[in-house]
Amino acid sequence: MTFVRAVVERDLKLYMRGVVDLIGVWMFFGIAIAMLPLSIGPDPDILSRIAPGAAWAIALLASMLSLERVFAPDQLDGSLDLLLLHAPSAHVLVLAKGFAHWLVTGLPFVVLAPVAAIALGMELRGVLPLAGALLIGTPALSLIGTVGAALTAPLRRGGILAALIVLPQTIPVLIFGTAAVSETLMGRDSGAYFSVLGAFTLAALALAPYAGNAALRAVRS
Amino acid sequence: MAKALHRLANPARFLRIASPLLPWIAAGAAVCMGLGLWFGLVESPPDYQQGDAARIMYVHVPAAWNALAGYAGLAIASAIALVWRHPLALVAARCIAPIGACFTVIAIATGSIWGHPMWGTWWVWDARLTSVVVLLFLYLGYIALLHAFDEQETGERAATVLALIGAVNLPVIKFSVDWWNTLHQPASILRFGGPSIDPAMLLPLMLMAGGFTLLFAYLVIIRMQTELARRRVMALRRTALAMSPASDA
Amino acid sequence: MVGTSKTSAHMTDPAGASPDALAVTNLSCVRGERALFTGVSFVVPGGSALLVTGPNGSGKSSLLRILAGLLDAADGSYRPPERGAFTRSVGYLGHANSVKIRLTVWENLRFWGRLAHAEPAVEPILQRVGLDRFMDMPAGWLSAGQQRRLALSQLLIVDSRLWLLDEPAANLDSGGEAVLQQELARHRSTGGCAVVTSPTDIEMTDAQRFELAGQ
Amino acid sequence: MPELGAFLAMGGYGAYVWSAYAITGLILGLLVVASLRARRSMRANLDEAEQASPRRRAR
Repeated sequence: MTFVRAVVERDLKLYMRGVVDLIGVWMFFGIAIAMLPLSIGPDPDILSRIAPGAAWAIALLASMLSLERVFAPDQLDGSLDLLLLHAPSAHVLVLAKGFAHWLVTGLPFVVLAPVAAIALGMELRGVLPLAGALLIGTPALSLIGTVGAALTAPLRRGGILAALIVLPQTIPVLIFGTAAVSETLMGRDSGAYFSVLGAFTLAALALAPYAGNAALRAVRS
Repeated sequence: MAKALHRLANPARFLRIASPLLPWIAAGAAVCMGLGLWFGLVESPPDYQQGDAARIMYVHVPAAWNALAGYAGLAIASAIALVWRHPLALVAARCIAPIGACFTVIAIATGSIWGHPMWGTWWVWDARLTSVVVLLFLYLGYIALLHAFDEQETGERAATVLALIGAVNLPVIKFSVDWWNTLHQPASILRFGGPSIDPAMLLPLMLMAGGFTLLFAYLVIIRMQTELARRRVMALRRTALAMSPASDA
Repeated sequence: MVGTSKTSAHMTDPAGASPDALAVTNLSCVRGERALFTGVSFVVPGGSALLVTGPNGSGKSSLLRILAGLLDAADGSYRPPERGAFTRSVGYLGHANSVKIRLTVWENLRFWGRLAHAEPAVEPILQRVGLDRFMDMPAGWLSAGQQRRLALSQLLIVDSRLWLLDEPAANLDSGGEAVLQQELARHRSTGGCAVVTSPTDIEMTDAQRFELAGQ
Repeated sequence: MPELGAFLAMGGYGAYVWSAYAITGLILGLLVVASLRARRSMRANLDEAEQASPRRRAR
């Protein structure tokens, strides 16, 4: 698909040209993790227990920070119109945008979050389950986020509103994403949780293009 | 069906049908709630486990039911607005949202108050309360998006899409939260509902639920009347502006 | 109240216009409860141009956006010209320039070139609009007039039969306007047609005129 | 009046029960009052606008 490739490559290039913003997102993640022991206290028992969940939740929050860069700049400079005219369909555009967003704010946390969780005292055998759960679950977050970004595309300061409307929708992913890790750490069979997480991502993959298309149609003028 | 909807979708016709009903709805709500209060606070026996604290149920549960039913109404109105493009459905949706949010706040506040004597803390993240909190966020997100745009119409279209996304996702969220709750907290202390409830408690509960529902409908109609009047004012002002001489720009 | 929009691109055209023409029949646009325009009809045959003038808020941009398929009409229909020897049927140059200031001039155009499957045309077109000297500069360094030229080059690379130009001369310097006129003439000579909006009546060789009064 | 006292005490849960009912009543009451007030002022606006409008329409 030339269109998807071209859009993803351009978006990545644009994200990288504004890499300070991206580094800000990743740094936010690191700082927020570092704040936890400072606020909760250094008790290793508590910290290691909350480590996978904290890593998940803060990764989710961090990835919401960059939602206003998905559609709003293109809407502002008129590119969104041309993209829609060039796109085979708006659905494809939504998928491409979601994928590019995932590459810069989903994929990095697959690596960063396990490191952060270890820093909080998670056992090493939690690394693979946590990374795996993030790998399976974060695409759903980016896809849902892309729909929220589409709904707020024409707004000047739409980032916070996008996060506000997207976060409640991501609760199932967060619940099953953290459960998959903690159940594995407790030595229980967690295959089902990963399956459910995968099902969420597949469902998001199937539905987000339609929701995103409806969203883009709703806010254009 | 679609035709009947079309007929009702005419704002003037809606006002003609709804306005005379309004006093009856108000009276029904008052009677139901008055009787419900009497039976609930005076006539019904205290719960054998929770004592008189269980009487909070008669406001908490109807508020929670209506909060949920309100979101269903919001989603249905949004679907009608999206599919058939009825302007009245948009009006209904935007009027339901703040009322539903208020009922949700009532459910949360009374749930918390009820929880203190039962659990010993003001808040426990049990499945029911957590779901209601999520519902409040869905309402607030809808309202925020509705008012975020310069053009009212754009905000309405965007919020409509959001309401439908929320409606599709809400069962999944509810399932996830329920499931999360069983994972982390095997036994919930707060138990009600189901067929085992004492008839002496069921009567006031049903009366209060009916009263809350009628009150909800009453509020929705009043706010829709207000909104329709506002639109009419805007339209009149616009024509007045267009007809005024171009010199006073 | 306005009924559901039925803007089909393939409706039979009562004016009986030839397939290489843009035919617009009874088009209406409604914003909120305000009608921007109603009953707009015209035919733009291949090789010709239509200049749409009107005050701010009369719906010029909305008309073009409807014709581009970016907005739904409240009523009426339109039929874009058939593609013919061109790559696309419709090309659009909006109010905004669609320029990414953090990408270079070349990267900007190359992206649209990729989408249009016309990457080899990037450099020749940059030469035609006079931006080849700035190819490796970030587009943010360009002046407003030069950015408008870059936006124009984005239209040129698509090679479409119908051009929809929303105030193309805005911000253009005199040299840029000459380029625009030259490209329009070349486009029309190959059988293309164009709808151009402008707030005021401007110089345009044998173009039809259409005025949106504003309501 | 011991009966009233017992009623108000609600078996020791009086503070909880009555505060729950008070909050409910307060929110619902405010909501009703605010909605009715908004309707009244908007209807006044509408009358004014219709008076001012050249072609007066029947309400």
